[in-house]
Amino acid sequence: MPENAAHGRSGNGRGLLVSILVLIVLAPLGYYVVRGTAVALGGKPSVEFLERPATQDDRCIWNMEAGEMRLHHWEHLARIREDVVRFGKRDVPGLNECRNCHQSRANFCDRCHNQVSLTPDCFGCHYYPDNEHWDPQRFPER
Amino acid sequence: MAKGDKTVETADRTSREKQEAGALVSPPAALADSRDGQPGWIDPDMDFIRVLSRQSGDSLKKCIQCGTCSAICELSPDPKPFPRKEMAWAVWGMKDRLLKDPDVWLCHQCNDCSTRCPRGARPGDVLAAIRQQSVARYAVPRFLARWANEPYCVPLLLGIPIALLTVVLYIGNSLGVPQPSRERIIFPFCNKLPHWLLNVSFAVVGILVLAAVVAGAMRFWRAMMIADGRDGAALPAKSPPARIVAALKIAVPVLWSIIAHDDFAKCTKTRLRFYSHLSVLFGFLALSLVAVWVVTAKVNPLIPDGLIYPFGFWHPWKLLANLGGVAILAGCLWMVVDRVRDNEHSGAFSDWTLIVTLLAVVVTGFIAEILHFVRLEPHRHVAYFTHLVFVLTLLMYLPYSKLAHIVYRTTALIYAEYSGRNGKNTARTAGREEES
Amino acid sequence: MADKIGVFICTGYGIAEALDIDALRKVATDEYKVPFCKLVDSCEGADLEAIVENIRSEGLTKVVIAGISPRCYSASAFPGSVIVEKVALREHVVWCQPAGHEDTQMLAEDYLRMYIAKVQKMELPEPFHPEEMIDKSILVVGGGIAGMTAALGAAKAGYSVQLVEKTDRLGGWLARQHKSVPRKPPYVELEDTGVDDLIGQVEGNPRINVHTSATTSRIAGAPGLFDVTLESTGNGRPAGDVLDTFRVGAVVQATGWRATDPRDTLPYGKLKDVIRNVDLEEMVKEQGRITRPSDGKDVKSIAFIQCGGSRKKEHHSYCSSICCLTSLKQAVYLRRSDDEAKAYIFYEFMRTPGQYEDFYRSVQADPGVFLTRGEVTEVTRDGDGKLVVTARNTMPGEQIHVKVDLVVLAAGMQPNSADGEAIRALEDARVVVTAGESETQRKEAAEKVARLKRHEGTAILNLTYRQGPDLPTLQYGFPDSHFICFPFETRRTGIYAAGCVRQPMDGLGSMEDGAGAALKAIQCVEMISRGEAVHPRAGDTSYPDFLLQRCTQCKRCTEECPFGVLNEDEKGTPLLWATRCRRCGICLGACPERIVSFKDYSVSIVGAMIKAVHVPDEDEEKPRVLAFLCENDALPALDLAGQHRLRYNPFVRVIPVRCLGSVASNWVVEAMSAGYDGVIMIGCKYGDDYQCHFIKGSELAATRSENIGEKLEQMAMESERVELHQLDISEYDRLPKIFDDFMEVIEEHGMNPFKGM
Amino acid sequence: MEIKFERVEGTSFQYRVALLVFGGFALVGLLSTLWVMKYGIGRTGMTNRVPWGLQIVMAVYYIGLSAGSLVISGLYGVFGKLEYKPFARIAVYLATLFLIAGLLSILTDQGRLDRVFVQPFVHFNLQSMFSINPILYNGHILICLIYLWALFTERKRTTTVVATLAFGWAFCVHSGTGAIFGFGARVLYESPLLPASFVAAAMASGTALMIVMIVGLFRATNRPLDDELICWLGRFLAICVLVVFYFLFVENAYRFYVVELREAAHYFLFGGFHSLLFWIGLIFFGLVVPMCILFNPRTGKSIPWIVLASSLVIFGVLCERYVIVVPGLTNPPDLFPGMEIVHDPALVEGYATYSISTQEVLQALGVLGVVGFLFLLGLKYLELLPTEARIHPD
Amino acid sequence: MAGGSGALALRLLTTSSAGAPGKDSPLAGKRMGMVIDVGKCQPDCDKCIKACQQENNVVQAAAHKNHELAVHWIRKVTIRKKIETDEKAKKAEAAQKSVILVCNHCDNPPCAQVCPVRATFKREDGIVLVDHHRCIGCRYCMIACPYNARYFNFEDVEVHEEDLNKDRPKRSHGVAESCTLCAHRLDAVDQDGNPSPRVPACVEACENGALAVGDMNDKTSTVYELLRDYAVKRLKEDLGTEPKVHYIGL
Repeated sequence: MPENAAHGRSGNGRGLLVSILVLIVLAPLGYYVVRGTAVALGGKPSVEFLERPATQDDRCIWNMEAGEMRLHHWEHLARIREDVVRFGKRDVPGLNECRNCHQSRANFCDRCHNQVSLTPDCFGCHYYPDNEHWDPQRFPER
Repeated sequence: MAKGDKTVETADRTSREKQEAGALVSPPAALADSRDGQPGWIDPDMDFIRVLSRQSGDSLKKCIQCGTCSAICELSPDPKPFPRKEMAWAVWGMKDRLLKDPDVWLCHQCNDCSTRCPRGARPGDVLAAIRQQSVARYAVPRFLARWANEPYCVPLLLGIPIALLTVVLYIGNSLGVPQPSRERIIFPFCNKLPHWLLNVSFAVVGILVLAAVVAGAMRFWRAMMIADGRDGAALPAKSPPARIVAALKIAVPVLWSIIAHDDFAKCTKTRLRFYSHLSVLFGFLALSLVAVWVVTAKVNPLIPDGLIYPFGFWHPWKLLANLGGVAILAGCLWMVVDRVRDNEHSGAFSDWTLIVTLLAVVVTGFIAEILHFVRLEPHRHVAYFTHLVFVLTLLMYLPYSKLAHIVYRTTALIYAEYSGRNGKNTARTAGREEES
Repeated sequence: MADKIGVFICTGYGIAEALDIDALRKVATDEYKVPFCKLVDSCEGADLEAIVENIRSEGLTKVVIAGISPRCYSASAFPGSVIVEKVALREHVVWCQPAGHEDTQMLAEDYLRMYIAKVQKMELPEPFHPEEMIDKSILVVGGGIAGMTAALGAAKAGYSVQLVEKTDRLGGWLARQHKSVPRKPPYVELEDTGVDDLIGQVEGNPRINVHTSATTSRIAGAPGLFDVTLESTGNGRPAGDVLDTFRVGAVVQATGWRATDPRDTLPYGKLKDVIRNVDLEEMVKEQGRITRPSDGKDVKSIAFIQCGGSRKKEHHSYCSSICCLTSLKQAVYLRRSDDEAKAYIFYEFMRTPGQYEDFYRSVQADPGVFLTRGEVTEVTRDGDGKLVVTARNTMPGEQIHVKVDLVVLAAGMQPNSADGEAIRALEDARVVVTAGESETQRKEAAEKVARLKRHEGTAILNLTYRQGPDLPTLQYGFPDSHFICFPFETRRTGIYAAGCVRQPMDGLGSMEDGAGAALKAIQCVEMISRGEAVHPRAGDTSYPDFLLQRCTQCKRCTEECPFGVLNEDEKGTPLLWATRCRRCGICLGACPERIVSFKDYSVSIVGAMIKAVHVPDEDEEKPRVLAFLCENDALPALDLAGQHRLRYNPFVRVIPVRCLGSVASNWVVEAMSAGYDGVIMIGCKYGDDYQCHFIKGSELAATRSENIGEKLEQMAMESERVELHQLDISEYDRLPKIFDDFMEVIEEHGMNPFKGM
Repeated sequence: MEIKFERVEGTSFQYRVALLVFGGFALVGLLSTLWVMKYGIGRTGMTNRVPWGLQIVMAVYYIGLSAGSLVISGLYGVFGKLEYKPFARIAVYLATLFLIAGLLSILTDQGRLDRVFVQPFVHFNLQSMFSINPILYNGHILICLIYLWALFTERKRTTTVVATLAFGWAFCVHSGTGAIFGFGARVLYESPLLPASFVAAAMASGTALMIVMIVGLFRATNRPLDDELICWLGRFLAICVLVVFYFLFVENAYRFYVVELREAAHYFLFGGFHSLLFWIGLIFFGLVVPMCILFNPRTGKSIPWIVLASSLVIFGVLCERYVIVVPGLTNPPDLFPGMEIVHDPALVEGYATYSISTQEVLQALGVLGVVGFLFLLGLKYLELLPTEARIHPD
Repeated sequence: MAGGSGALALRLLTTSSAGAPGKDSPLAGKRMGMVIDVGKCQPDCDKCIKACQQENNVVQAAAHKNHELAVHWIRKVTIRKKIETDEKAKKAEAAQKSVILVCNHCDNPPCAQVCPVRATFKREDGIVLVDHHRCIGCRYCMIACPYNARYFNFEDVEVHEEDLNKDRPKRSHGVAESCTLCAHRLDAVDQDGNPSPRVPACVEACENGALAVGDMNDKTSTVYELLRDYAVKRLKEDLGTEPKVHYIGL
């Protein structure tokens, strides 16, 4: 049909380039289609729930709701840090105290951080047990 | 199609036949009134001319109709000298004729004509101004389009999204971050913003914009139909499925040629315009896709286990978004260079606003991203807010700013294909046969 | 006193190398027994002074210098009391012939002979002085801008001027304009016409004598001796009264133009709201605003139709050069009056000569001015009283209709001139109608009368020339002149055309024209007062001398003189007005009785030259061709041919003539009987766009050469042995071919049988 | 006088090669810097005793080299020797590049490169030269850019204004650089003379660099150049060198004179490798020989000699920078006056040592590569070089 | 909204600007100092050093490939009178002293003065600390310190998990550090947040009581008494850095 003849021009290198670009743009979609179908076919979702502390109540020692913790923990940590380092106030529990409940850094910290490609350099200096193996049953979904 | 259109169209056709007969019309008393706007009856719209001149078309009056532009223009079809006739119409302030003319949208302003014009009439820029006008004509609501072309409206235009976002955030905060812990935003890009509310509001705006776009496109299409004197349903096939097939047959190749920049590739002045526009276009596509994905995450069946936001740096979407950002950045920068280099073509207001807005979007975006990874408080919040402001600006004014060319050019090209403008009478002849 | 002839032979310029100088010298000394012959190294600088010195010391009265072309000497190189003839050995022999060849030598010798023979017969001309005193005042007819400028110019140069204006006030069209198109950079803002100032100057000038409401009812006499009679046009004093009579030396005709009446499909005159640009101009001038003639309402939109009634095949097909500007200007009037007003301009060609282009651009930039090329097919009145202009092939559309309040036709210019010859022809025809011999004659005459009727009573200058009361016109009623070389010259010596009567032009152009014409007029009176000819033979003091005893009243001279020099008495004997004469010698060529002669140019002189040439015998296979070359273009062309070292046939013997029209037919006959094998005449182009410096000369020659051909047939010789060619000075490269072709013709006809008889 | 400026075609083989070489340097430098970022700067030759090394030396050296623009702009801007205007562009461009180089060197020297882009922008300490100098340097770069813009757009007034500003600012820059050490609490550092002598050395090296560059470029692109101009610069260079010499003399004389500094001075002058650099590199080749060349009426007039002298000065000043930075650190503080340290776990024998590691060299090369690369690009894409430089243009 | 984030930013910035005392600062009015009795210090004893390394995760010099890269928060140098001739050597042997060197926590710390990002700062109680979260590793402080008391982490040194003090951070590469006078011990608190200070590790470890650390303003503290009873010396007093580490019998 004549249009095709007209647009047959784009069968050259330009056409190739453009097709490649289109593919690039659509690639992530494909990725999701694949993953989505995989999950639909009963594959295990790639993102599990985070480790819940061993303690019973779901209140953190900072007396904060989990959601807010997620959103703001590093700010609290930063503030505490300033107090400790600069003003010698050690009455507030800090990073060290976190690991009393959340025993696995891999599952408590790194999981999210990796998800969003953030590498806070706390653990370059501060000790945090890094035991990979943990058992979801111990921390039932909620 | 409405009956009114039919009547007009018939009257129109009669007069056209008269002309074709070439007989000197003894001024038909019948037509004496309400014949303005009909072919042949000219009442120049001087305000239109003034508006064009105020925008990039300040040189239009210099045209002496030598036709150099048509000789040079790669897109000029043989039967109708383009852009010469558009220039003539512009000089004669034939607003209706121009705004109903799909051809003005064929031009992608390679400015070959402008550089070669012996009288410096710069047809390319004039056409740009005309396009801006036809956007203003068909956009819904019109006043926004009017504002979008007025420099002194810029504060207002920027103010609206700022106000909107501020309200959204205020509401969001009073509704109270933290969000329900079910929320899968585990580590918000900017935790000062209620993302669920942002998503909702952006989605709403997006839908409104879409509606406006569709409405505008339909107005435009109808206008072109009337101008050509054919009723709306002049597709060869009658049965709905067949119609759809026919429509696709027309639309798909056009869309492809747009994507593939067939016309840009013809531009002889500078090859790089092709690349700049290509990269900007694809960057834009990529980013919009990502945005849509994020905003519609909640209702997206492809995300069974919820969206995790923000994406990690190596997440496919994130990669795509960054690539897109870079593409737009590079493309826009080149465009700027191009315009600055070409000293007599400084570029129109609408032109610059679009480029600047795009640049602002990507630059603020990148800044926000960097600050996000650096976790620099509070700068990243401010940056992200500004970024959102510009994104919203871009989105809100899509149907009115120069960005509207996405819609109107596509419509025009499809129409041209459909009406067999380029001499290829595909659908048109078929339609005629149907009529007879 | 006895003539003493001297010959100088130049040996420079490669002449000595190419020729046998001694042989050449012998020609002078032995053949012609020239008392004084001398070799010189060159003909310039010191050598030239030496020559002049020799002339003085030797007391020579006639001199032949065989060296370089006459055109290489300055006019004042030699004392006026001596006849000096120059032989262009360099240009015509050495440069265009092989060196040392015997034919070359023969050519050179022949030239020397010819010129020695020529000077032997020549006499020193003495300038013509009429018995009456030459009057140096100048008459300017027409008080428009051109006329006023001319008058002012002449007056400032110290000549008294008579300025005659038909209407009751000076100013002409300029005075009727509201504003003038911009005349100085940046050519954007309209200007005041400045006419009042000009009028003031004219009227204030003591040397200018202004006659308004007057026409020239009679101009008798000749340059320097024009007797002018002024008549009233009827306002103030009754029409026909003689207002004044006086004598002037020269006349400037600046009678300007009148607007055409558009007569074609456009309903000018039928619809009141269709007017001409001149009408609009006056309207604005009077009431300061533009209104509709029909209902007096203010006009909001005007359609200007360019070339309204002009540029049409059938009539008035020339461009009037200011209509476009005027329409642009009037569009500006409209736009100034109202910012919403619209001015449409339909044009065929938009012509804005010179710097006015900038004005055009500035108007074009106005958003309210709409220009388009296109053909207005009709203008009709619409229901609401507005006009609908329908145009075809416009740029905005195939066929467009525009509603306007007013339609302005750009009426073209028509010169205010009269075709003198036509008028004369009319009178003659009338005579024939009454007293024609045969019926057919009378019928033809009647038809002629009918055809020429429109010329009746159009006379303006009312000259008392036999050839008619006004200047002969060339085309469209514009007087005959050359638009580049001598724009102001007409075919009436001492009468100069200026301004739009000469050619359509704008105000600035008219002013230049006026000044130019004034200068020509001054030149004229000055030269004739010295007894010299005016252009093109400026400074020539000879003039034709009629041996009237032998005149047969054949009237050929009076008929053929292009400048109306010769009136005739009732018997038909020619009466010479010498100051009208341009010394072209056409009368000489015309006269069958050979009674016309100049002191330095006559039948016998040229005859002598013809005979001077040595014609070889038939068996020598060396044909001879005589070539008459017009001095104005052909001869310079020959020089150029030499300068470009073009080779041409060595058997050609060239004789320069004042104009081909001055070639007497019996010269050809003589040549033939003298054994030449052919005669070739080369002159200026003739026809509609002729180049002949004497208008008709070459054309006449052409017609005459035909009956010369007949003469040859009578002599039992082929008429092809005579050829006439038209040559433009820039076509010198054609000369060799012309000669060679002619030689071939000769060869196929064989040698002249009269050789050696 | 009308000066025309032209790009170089940049198509010659040499140009391409140079571009490649510098690009390679830059790449290598980048890689090594990444390496350092990952593993810490332990890969360098620096130690707890000698915490500053080659990078700092190069930094201050580069900053010094940037003084060329100061000289040139001073010459025509402040002292009104207009015949030097043709060199303004190239001078300012070079200055910009070398300032960037200085910053890069300092940057690559930081222990936590990742934080450098955040913390200094959040926390200032205006008591610290390290907080002040970046402001000075960046400010100078900014001024230079404006200056370039003014030069390229031929804005006469702006140029003069900016030239004067740059002139003054440059003084602050070099004094500030000197102050880093001058106000540091080390025996061989703290001396109020240091800023001043830094300015002097900077002008010397800057002028020398300009001479070499101008002559080299003009020869390479064969453009007419009046020797007169270069000779004059040569004389100016000689003066600068003299001043540097004078400062060095005063400083060391003082150290020798004051009793408690005598030991340090002795260490400085005769204490090992650095003293070798000092005597041979700096004093002999860097100062004496050039002065001999430049003050000698014959060689002082010949371009090749002047260029030689300049190159020597450039080298000498490098040595000077080194002998300022390193010995001051290797010479340990005398904690117990009158006592001697028999054993110190942190320090085996009395004086610390510093040996340049390949790591640092690569980084230094990298910086040089960046500068060179940008410079070549500039030559090709900016109209830096005048078509000719004449005192009396015909 | 931006206002909201701005407000938080303000809070963060104010809290992070050094020197400004918190309202209920536990450090107010204190002036920490150290006294070292050179006489009591046994030459062959390095308990304090070991203790410090154990407490603060300072890596032993042995662990470093290049001993010049080793970090010594506290170190012990042996000094003696300068001797001109050999035969006096014997006498001089006896005169050998071993001196403990730590950061002097000067009152006018040059290190803090030159730090471009205020990572090194003087606490309200006079202890000079390095904020390792902020240090960019420019090492200007090391240049400025007249006592060579500052050290730099040229590279990451791994401390084996078993001999790691899990409550104390180690330092990553690229930051400077020095003796903190065990500030964490000095301002330790108990469960209810009441202060329960402990002496620094070195002091705790020294069996000869050669070291004492305390508040010089607190009349009850050992330091106060020692300073009152003994004549003390400080290193390079002429520099006017006002060190707060005092030596008895140097």
